[in-house]
Amino acid sequence: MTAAAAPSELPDTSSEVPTRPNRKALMIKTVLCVVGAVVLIQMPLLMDRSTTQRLTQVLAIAVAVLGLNLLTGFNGQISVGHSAFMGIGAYATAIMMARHESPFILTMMVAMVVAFAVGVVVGLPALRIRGVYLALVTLALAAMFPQLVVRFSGLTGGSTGITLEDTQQVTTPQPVNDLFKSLTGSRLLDNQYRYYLALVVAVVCFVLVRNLVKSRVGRALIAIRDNETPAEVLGVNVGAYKVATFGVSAMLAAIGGSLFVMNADQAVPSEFGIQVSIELLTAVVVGGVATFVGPAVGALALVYVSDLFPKEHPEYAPVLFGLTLIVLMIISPGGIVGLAKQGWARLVRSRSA
Amino acid sequence: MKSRRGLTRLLAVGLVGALAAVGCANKQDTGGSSGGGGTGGTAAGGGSAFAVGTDKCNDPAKATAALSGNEIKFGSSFPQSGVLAAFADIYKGWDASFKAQNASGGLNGKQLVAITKDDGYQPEKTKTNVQEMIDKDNVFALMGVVGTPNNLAIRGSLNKDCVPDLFAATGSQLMGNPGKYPWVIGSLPSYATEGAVFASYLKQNKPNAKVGILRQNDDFGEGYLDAFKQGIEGTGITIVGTETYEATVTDVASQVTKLNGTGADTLLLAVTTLTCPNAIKSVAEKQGWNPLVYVSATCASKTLMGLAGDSGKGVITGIYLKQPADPQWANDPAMQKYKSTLAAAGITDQKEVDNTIIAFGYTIGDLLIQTLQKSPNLSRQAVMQTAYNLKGLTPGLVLPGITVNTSGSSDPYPIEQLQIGSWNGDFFVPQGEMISYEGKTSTLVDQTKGQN
Amino acid sequence: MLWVENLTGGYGPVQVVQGLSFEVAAGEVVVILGANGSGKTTTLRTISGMIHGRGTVTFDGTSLLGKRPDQIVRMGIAHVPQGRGTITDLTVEENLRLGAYVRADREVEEDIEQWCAVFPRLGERRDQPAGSMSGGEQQMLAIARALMSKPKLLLLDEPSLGLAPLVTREVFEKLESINRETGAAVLVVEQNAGLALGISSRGYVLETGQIVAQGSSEELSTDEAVRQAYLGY
Amino acid sequence: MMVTALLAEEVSALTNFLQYTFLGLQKGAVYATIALALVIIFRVSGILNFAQGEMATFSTFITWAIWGDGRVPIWAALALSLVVSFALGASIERLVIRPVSKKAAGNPLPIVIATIGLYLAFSALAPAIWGTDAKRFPTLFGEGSLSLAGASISYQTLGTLAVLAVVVGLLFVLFQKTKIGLAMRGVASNAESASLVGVSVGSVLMLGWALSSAMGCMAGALTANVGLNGALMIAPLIYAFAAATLGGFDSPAGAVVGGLIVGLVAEYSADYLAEVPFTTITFIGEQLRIFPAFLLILVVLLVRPQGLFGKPQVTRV
Repeated sequence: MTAAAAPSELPDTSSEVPTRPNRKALMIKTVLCVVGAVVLIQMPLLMDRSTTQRLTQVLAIAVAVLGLNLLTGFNGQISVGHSAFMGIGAYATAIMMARHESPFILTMMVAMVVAFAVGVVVGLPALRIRGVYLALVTLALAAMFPQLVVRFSGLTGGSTGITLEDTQQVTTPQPVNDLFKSLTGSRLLDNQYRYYLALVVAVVCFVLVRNLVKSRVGRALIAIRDNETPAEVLGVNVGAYKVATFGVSAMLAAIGGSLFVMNADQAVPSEFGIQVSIELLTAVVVGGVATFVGPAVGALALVYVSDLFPKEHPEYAPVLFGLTLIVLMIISPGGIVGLAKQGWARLVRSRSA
Repeated sequence: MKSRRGLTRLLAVGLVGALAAVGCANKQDTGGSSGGGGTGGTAAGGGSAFAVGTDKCNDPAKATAALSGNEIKFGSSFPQSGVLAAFADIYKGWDASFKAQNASGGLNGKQLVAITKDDGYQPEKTKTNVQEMIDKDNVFALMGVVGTPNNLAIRGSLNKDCVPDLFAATGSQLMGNPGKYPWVIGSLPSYATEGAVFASYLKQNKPNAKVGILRQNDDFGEGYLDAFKQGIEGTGITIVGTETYEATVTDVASQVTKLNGTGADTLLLAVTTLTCPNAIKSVAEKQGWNPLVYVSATCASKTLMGLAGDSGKGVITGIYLKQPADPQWANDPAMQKYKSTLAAAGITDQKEVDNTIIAFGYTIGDLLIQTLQKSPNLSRQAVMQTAYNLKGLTPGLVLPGITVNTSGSSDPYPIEQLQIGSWNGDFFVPQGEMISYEGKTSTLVDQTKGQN
Repeated sequence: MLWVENLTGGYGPVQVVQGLSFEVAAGEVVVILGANGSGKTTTLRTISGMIHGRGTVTFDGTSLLGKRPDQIVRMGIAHVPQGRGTITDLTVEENLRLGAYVRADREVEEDIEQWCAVFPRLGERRDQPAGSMSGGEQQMLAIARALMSKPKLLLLDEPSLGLAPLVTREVFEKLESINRETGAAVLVVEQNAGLALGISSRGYVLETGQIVAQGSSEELSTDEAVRQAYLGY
Repeated sequence: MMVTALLAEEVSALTNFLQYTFLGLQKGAVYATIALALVIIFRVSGILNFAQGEMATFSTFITWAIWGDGRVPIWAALALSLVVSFALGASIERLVIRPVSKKAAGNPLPIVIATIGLYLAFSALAPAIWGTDAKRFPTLFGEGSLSLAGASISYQTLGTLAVLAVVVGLLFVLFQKTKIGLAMRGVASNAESASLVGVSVGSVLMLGWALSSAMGCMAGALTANVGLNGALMIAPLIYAFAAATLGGFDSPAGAVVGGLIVGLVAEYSADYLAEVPFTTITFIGEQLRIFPAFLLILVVLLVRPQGLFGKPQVTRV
């Protein structure tokens, strides 16, 4: 399943390159996809568990960023409140798993439904409130979420949060373990299982979003982003689309939150504050706005950015991160994917020449 | 910044180490005498030792294997960047004690090594850091990991890895649950102990106190409240008002205004960081109101009390460490050793030497070394078991009369004795006797709280 | 005075103007005729530094290319953009005052009085937000504001756009008298050839970014192609 | 007897009300100052400066460093720091914002991210340079307070309100009475037309950032007497965003009114709503102090999407 799905996620690095498709480019793409899929699948088997855990974290964040990218990148609505939707997903999962021993997938579905509903409600003002004002309404949501968690500490565990006990955590189901053992001869460790679970969820989300954006609906979203009035004239129900996009986007963020808790075994309010909203937005742009690979690249950058800076003076790491962001925006407002596209275009041109 | 909400809580954790103490008198006290905390020391003595089992471990053999090679590696994760980086100073303290030990031949011929990683106070990051240190760096144990949620984040997987998480830098009462999480032990006097100690003090000195409480709206503030309520049960002491504030805010003027309206003659300020001086100043601004003010021990640093200026004079708190800046201890052997240890580690700046966070780090460093020395062998299981069966240690800069005793689930907290001190503008002057809750803290704590 | 040779310019990779050459002498009124999309606006915007161009553009012997709009204004070129560009949040008087932004002399107040006299409507509405006025009034204001900088050359981008015929006529009459009285040269781009040729001495015809005809205004008025394309008879 | 008791209760309720009002106004004045700084940049360039708060914190550290625990009089230190902050704001526009805007070609997101980059950099810079322990910062107006109907109003509160009045006055003079102020308003309304009459838009934007930065420095100095550390402006910035939204993001007057309203509403709601609506249940209380302020904003925006004082306009972001 992952092997089949992964390739369709990758080729888009090049989808907007203004060169005619040629055989060589197609071949490079196919090779890249196959390599990518193999790498994604082999990763946890080759790496130690802290790396596996970080990669699972990347997948969780990538899904949330994917959601924000759908809203901001494709539909033009800036949200600084997605940490709250991620938090809703996280807490739905944490509460259900810790208090009711619910299976993870069920908690994720509940998270999706709740977040979609909240997303629609939050999206409603978008019918009337635009631009910067809407962004700031979502900021309010982000500011309030951790406070609400603390306010209802009976349910949420307050500021200490909820930590899953060993017995409540997501572990490799026996049949899966048996199957894996018969195939490879070794046990599938819990963190490896979690990685694959996150990978499957992420790939499904990416594929669905990609199909959505490539469809008639997606064209409507983009039309609304580029200019609402003509879109309306063309018969697009702008309001319904905007609100629904908000809901779907919130839902994806909540899935990210669920995966986050599955990986961290813990939900703490401080990990779903404004700062996280800002990080998600950063990941959208750093990866590449309105691209399909962008969210994954952005999430990867977010999780691994601290490794890029010298360890001797960790107190200066955020300074360097900030400056890096600025320099990236000066070099390539299209983010890392934008940068890669430029390189790719050059490569294809030189190869096919 | 991600952890703004946790910031003050973290500061709380770290600054407990900033307890300033001056012993002008009362050196005759020992752990046994107390105003109401019961007799200390007995719980720790005798009986069967607490055992740390290895049957839940992924690799039990690894947990019981004696350490080979010529070094003992300790890993630690704490915030090293941003606003919270002040707590990196804890590490400076225990690392200095490591260096001194290494200079004198190490421990059983092995050199002590510290490996640290920055987690920015994000529990998720702490977890990854810790796994990395266990898997890649092959650390023997964890030491001085900072933060309540951060230690909660790792304790579950440590049950399977069976790697000790020693003397976690948090005063959360949640750290004392060895029945379920035997691989984690805290280090600071818990907030609950402090709340109970203040109740004891009032019973003796102000039996009809009308108490107003200002507390941070989280488990830190709650720890004080619950224990204090228990402590005043059946006494003439009444709580006339309780106000809360959010950890993200330092200005509590309106809460203080409300407490002023309740007619309280005593205030329990379960606050931390910048809220300490601000609350103290707000109280002083109210004309005609001069309540007895107790601040959290996390406020007891020269930096924070200094910010309160003259308003801070007469404010009391619970203390347990000798303050390096205090001339009282100039000739004290423990203090001299502290100063020479820091100097040997290259820490000579007076501000750093006087920094009570470093003094706290030094004290838990010494506590760790003594624990290792007491351990029958250097296996993870043996060391962890030793940590939960400590008897009569007086590590680092603890005040005379304080001894570290632990005894598994019945007494999981290393330090449970405090003395009330009154701020004179430079340091806290001890008042009365050492108040001991030795072996009693676990009775103040509802371990099911916050544990789902 | 203004010398344009082989000018190429446009937005991004699209070159709207492709190798234009023309000139405007001091005190002269010159018209550039062209249909929508022929490159008229791009030409003016390139001259006033709003977009980058290549080729040669000199004003009194100094090259304009690469200079910022505000620097070009200081050299004596005022540009009344298409759609008038009045600053709608400011009052009429503030618009005029801002028009004198580049001047350092003390006669700004007198000039404001003068232009309010020339355009009596502006005088009546001095303290009203410019956005509250009619299209014709805003066009007058835009011209007056441009003149407040005491330009040697006035660039006008389709002053007739969106105005009623009577109002348009009034605008052109004012332009003619301004040219006469201040001696400022005027370069106007227009679709309304009749009025524009009426006040100009020379003209150019622009199609898809290139000059396809030029001559005196009389010659152009009688040119068959021009008549069919721009005069409608 | 009972009457006196009732009367006493009323008096004390009034006293409390006044007390909360003063506290709300003081906080509101700080929010208003930061909101003004946000609005100035937004008006001239359409940019939401997420780094406003952290820049202000950094400026306050500079003030603190110059002050040097009394080595230099605080007002002199502040004056010097205002100049430094002014220059800092101008350089940020020139070195960061302008290149990014040029490249972004109308897309607001890269600029948003650039301001987030600034936010990250400044938030870490001050603690990295000067250490993470809280610093003592003097009150600009001295300790002490006046008594009014039993409530105390501190010199700091009075001074903060006075500073806000002076800032508003100076801005009024700048915008309404000076040529450069006229140019700034021109750029805010129609940058292209302003450039066509000879206004250097770049210089105006630089000036806008410089002014905002200086105002942040002022706001920081008004707040830092609670103790200065890297977290100084995190909460005030959120409230300032709320204030600017409420007032209308393109209206300086709105920022001031919005700031004061948000300050008061946050104060009153925490103190009154905690007990009023449901007898035993604390509903809003301290935890959700920010909630009523944002609820108010939502309601206002639904009625007037452009904020109280804002002009209806096309979408900018």
